[in-house]
Amino acid sequence: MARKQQAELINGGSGDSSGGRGAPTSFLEVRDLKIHFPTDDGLVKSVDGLNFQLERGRTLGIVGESGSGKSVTSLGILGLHNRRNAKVSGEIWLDGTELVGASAGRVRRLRGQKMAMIFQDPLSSMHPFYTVGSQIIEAYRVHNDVSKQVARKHAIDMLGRVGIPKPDKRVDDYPHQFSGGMRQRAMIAMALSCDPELLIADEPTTALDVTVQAQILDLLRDLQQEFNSAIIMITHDLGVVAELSDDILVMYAGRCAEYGPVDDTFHRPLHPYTWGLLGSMPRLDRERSERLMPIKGTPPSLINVPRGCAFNPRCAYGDLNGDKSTTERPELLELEPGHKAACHLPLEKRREIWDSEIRPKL
Amino acid sequence: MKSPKVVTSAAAGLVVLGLGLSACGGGDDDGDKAGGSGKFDAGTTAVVNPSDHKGGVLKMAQPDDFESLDPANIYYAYGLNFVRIFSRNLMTYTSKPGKEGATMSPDLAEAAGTATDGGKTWTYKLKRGVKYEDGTEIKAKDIKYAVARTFDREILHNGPSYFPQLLAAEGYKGPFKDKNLDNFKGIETPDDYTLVFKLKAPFSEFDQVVGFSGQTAPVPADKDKGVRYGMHPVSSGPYKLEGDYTPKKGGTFVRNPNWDPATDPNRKQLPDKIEVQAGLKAEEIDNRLIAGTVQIDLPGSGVQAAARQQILTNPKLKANADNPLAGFHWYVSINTKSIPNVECRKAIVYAADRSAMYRAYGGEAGGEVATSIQPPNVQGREKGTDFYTKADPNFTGDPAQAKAALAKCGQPNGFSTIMIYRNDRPKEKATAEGLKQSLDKVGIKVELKGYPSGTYTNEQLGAPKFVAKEKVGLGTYGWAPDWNTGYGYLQPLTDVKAIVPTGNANTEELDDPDVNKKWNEVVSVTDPAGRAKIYNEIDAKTREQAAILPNVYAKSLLFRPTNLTNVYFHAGFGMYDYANLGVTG
Amino acid sequence: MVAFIVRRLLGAVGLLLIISAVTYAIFFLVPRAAGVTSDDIAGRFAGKQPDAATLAAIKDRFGLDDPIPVQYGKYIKSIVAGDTYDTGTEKIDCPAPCLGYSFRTNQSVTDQIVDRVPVTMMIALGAAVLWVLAGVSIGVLSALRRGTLFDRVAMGVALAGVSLPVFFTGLLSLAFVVHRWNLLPEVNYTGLGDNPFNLLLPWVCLAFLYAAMYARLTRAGMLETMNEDFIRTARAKGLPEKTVVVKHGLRATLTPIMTVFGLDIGLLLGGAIITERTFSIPGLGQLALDGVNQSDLPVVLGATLTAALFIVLANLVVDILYGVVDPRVRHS
Amino acid sequence: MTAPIEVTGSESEAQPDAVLAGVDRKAIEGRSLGQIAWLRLRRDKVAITGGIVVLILIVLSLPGVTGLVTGWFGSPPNEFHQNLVDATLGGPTEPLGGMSADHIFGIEPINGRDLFSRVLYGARVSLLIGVLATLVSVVIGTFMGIVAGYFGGWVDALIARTMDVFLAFPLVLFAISLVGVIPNKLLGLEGNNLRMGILVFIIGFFNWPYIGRIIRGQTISLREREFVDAARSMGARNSYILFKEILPNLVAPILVYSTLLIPTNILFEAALSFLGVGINPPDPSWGGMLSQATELYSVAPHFVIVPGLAIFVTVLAFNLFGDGLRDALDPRAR
Repeated sequence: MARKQQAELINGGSGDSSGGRGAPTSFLEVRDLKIHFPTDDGLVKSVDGLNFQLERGRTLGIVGESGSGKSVTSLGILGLHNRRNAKVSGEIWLDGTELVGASAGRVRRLRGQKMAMIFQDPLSSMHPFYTVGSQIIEAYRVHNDVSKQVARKHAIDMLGRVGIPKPDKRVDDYPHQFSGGMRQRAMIAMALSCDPELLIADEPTTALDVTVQAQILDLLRDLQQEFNSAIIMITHDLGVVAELSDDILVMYAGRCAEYGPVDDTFHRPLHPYTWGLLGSMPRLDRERSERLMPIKGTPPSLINVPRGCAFNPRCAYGDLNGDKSTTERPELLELEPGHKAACHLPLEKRREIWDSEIRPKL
Repeated sequence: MKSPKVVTSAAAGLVVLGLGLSACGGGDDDGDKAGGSGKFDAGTTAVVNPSDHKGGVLKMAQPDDFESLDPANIYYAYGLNFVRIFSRNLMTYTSKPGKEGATMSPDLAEAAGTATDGGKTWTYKLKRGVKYEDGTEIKAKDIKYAVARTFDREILHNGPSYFPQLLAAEGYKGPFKDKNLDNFKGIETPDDYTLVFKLKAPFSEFDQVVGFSGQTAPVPADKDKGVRYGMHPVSSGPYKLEGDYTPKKGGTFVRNPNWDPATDPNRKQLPDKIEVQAGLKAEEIDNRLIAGTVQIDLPGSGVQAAARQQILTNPKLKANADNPLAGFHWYVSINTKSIPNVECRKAIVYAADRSAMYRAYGGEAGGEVATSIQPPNVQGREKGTDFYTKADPNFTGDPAQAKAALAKCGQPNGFSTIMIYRNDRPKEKATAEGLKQSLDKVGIKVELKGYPSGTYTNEQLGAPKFVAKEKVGLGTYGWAPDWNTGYGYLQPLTDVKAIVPTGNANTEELDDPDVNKKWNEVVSVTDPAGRAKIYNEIDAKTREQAAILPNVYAKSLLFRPTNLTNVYFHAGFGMYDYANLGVTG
Repeated sequence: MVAFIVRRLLGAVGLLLIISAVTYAIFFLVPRAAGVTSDDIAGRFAGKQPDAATLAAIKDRFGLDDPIPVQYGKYIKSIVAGDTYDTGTEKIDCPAPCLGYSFRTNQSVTDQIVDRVPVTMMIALGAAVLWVLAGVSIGVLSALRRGTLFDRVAMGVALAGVSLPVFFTGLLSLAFVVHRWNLLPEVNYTGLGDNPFNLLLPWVCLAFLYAAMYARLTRAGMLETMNEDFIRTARAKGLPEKTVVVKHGLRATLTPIMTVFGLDIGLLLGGAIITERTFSIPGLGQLALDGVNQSDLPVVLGATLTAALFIVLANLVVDILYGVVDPRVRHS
Repeated sequence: MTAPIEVTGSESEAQPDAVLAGVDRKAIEGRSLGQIAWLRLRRDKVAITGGIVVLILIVLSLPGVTGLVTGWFGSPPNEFHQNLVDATLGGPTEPLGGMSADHIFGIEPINGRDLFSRVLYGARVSLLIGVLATLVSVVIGTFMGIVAGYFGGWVDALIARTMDVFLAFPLVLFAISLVGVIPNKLLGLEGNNLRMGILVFIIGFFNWPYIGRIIRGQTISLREREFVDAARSMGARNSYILFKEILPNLVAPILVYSTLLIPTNILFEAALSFLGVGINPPDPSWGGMLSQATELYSVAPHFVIVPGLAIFVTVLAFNLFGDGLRDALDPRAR
């Protein structure tokens, strides 16, 4: 079952350009998504041609440095970009409905009901002036024609399900009266209040300490089993991805750098950027004498994306390709079943570098 | 400027003309013009709309409020004018248009006071049967009590302080602190209808002291509420308060049935009611005057800029306006201590741009170019001759003479001095700017500094200590006399004895032996004409000393609504006489 | 909540005490330093040409020769406990809060202030209604339509508005609207009995300035709020845009603006000096200004303290309201 | 009363999109903040216009220039032209306030002084007082703000309370009463120099809390930043951290709020002059002219319009430039 779905993903994602191939078969399918922001300083290409698919009950992890376009993508799926200052193109198919071209009202009605989002910082993401309960009630009632009492019962119910003790009391508390973990649970309760089929979690655990992190991840996993939702997990924490995701999508400069099943990608990464990400991940089992291998340099400008391979200025191996790195943009190619990467380096060379230079240091 | 003569002769005509007019208005033909109305300035010399029509409501308004309605606690002329509707004095100003208005007539007294003991004792006999509003008769002790009250400056601090200064009552503290009236030795009341005032020294114009203010208006001792007496003063005149007077709001006066017109030739009782509204914006009062819904602008200093323009440019409105000399002379005092050299002072007078200073007061509708210090309404005043300047609206100064005087002063390149003025009075500011501009031309550098009018006469120009410390050389000043004689006008301004630490009116700090001698002698001169002659000499001497730079005799622009009757300009108060008005319709 | 209010109240009283002490010190010490003597001060009360005995009597009565701290102590005492006042024939109680008697008019300063408060209040409140309505709605619309013609024009006018002082717009409207074109009657308002619509012109002039400021503030605040995470959350829940803007955006935007409003209205209630002077309206500001011009210390002091009281009170009310609106403040 | 409010509110607007902040920084990487600001400012035509007007005003106010310009277009500011004035009404005899080739802005009522040159000389007073008072506010406000923000605790509490007291004072009243009691000579200054000194002091001294609050807030956020921690951990003294580490990072907000405080202070000066406590005559000031105009607007409405417009244009120009500068220095705020 899992294999089959992976195959579908691979097939669907292999084509790179131009949408309009008719209704998709996947639950969620993103085709050539571009999200550009015109500014005084130039056009910011936050997402520049992204493709992926996702089925119900599955989890996709999107990783990348800040500014790589992860969050912009998720907001794009939910249609939360202001159409006045964001140019969105491409296709987003959710359960047979195309969202990019859909009316704002249509997308709004889907938001919160069919697709929901858990945000990074639950304190700033909840309105400070309203009780947690009222914010959940509001989310529920906007999509369900029920009385306040019913909605309140539902809210208490939801709070209980996400593991908040004494939910009938805490329902009347304000967000600032919750602890960080509890707040994130409440946030999740709010997102799940209408049983969404697609759940996007944007760095759901970044602000939390480790023990709470684990609890929240467990919770998400349990809930996924219960609701059979599709989950997109956005994070820069590869550990979270490894634990929760089925597939992984590495983003760099608004594009997909590497894509594949989580095991393949972790154990045989095919992109120097992924190597960098793995190298900069601290691990308990690592010897102390060994040093982290951070990626040198800073993420590129999204206005003047480096010519050729966007990663080339920071790539230790870019020189091996001669001019190609700076003149030609590498295509995303399926190099192993279900495992794609966009890199000019010959596949053999990459495997060699991985095996000899990178892996031993991890 | 090159040929001052041409300018002078041309302007001289104007001045003569102007003087001719004021001489005409001076009282020679009072009465003849009674009945004249609907002409510009008619009310300045005659009664406009004379009428005996009774009834109606007379409405008066003011932007601020009286200092008090306690007749003894008022100094402003308009307040003293107004309280005549409900209070009678021993003596009072004669209710006549023209110069006669500045003279005193008996009021509660049967006749003017008789002086004995070389002018040190003044005796008044009371009319019999004159009553308060409650019907009780007014007796001599009531007036004695009223005068005794004025000794307590702590309680009645607004009114004049002539009685404590003049009367021989050493150590007396007033009836509030010393309940036994017998301890007040300044007045004796041998019977219920006789008052004998005992003075420390001879004083020839005691009738004026008694008559110009409300301080001899009788006060029943049992109704006296001290400071609060002004809320409901007891009436002895044609009107009485209905309820209390509310400061900053106003009050209503109704006929006093116990007032007997037979005893009172100076007041009338025509309207049914007189309503006073305080706190009405000055511009709004003007609007209502023109609309006829308010008849009297109480302060009596004339309309505001907007109405002024409206009236002067509209012949119909102008016909209902009067433009009399208000009694003030606005001049510039030249301090003789800060600028001790008379030649330097003369240089200032020579250089002064009289035209600019005249225009600062609003041209011909605002004033008349001044020659003497005493304005024309002062009894016996003579125009005099100009010293170092020309009373000419077009005279812009004589820089050549000024330079010559500077050379004689030993300061051929000029000198620096400070000129102060009241910064909330635009006209004084304009005067100061005009003078500075002309003095700068001859090298006299003037620095201008404005001060609030609230403190100006007590703490700046009126405080010799301040003047010395800040080296003030020039200051704008104006004076209207307590009563219209040369003594009332000039003594406080020129007598060395008048120099006081605060509230000094001799702002030039003139200490001229000749002038001082004349002041010592004049109080014993019994003949008014003889006194007037000496006053005129003092006037001239002061200007010869270049201690005062004359500017303008102020004229006010008063509007009389057509429904106002018996209206005329009263020389004593410098505005319409409020005690004789009536309304039609 | 009660503890919160009590704490704020105590703070307000303390603030007032400090202000009164500083005010007292400045108004008494600075003139002294500049050479004004107690005789001069007594002279202001005494009127024309006072003699030494009069001055002595007045100094004695007001304790002008006492040390400043003693005078200040008496002043505060009479505010708290009242005072009695000897008229000569009887003793009058000056009940608390007794601010003494005017040097010029001998009237109770408290009475004078009580007289003027309604006038200033009418000016301030009338204008406030206009500027809050106009300023906030324009600010919100501008923020929601950022970059549109409406936004540009509104913000242009608003920037012009904050550059136009009331004494300019006021005089201009008096010169033309009232005097040249006779469109409106003379501004004349002296107390509660008068027609408040006589104040239309001052309202409009004052409100124009403040509306401009509030439009700018509201727009900025709204833009900031609409970028808050919780607005994104509200949208992510699928709430209609109207609910997002009004219930989530506006409420958060208006809370800080309430603080600014508290300060503004407090300042104005203490005396809209410029407006009152421009239109010659006898309010608190004019009273204070007259007091300054006449060196009427008790009036100036009283008016200053009243003004400070209004500011402190307004801030207190805002603080408490803030506690009501924002649960975080209430619970801290 | 009204003016200082402007700078109290959080005028700095929010970022359009959280993403952009990060992006922007990177997009313009490699250029100094000053260069970036200049690039942005140059694109902002409105702000540049404001800046040019301000520049022209400043140039016109330079001692040599004012005389030269008024020599071409007007007459000396204190020269009377009473032949052009109606002696009785006080207004100019010619229509339009006496505007002519000789007097391009018309003439003053009463004494007929040339309005153009008086407005120009008035600009010098307004600008000088506005700028110097701002300087005073900025110096005091920055110092207090940094100290309060950096040290926190009771120091912060004390300074915050002090600011409260200042903000609760009826400023205008205070200023009027204080100006009224100053002696003729003080600290070696006299005449209008002393007067201007006092005005600068009062306006500057009472406005510092507005700057102080902003700087305090900025300091608090800077205090937590890495480079401060770094300096602290290396044992740097507080004064070093305050003035060598934090202060340089406050230059941008100080610059912006100074630019925005100048027009506020110009308005304040005009208000004080309007209330009669400005500089002494015959030196012209805009507020002083308007104060005179309260008596004369019926005969000479241009006497309201001309100085009023001068205030308006100057203040607007500063505001436009200040707004633009803020946008340029703080890309999030637009």
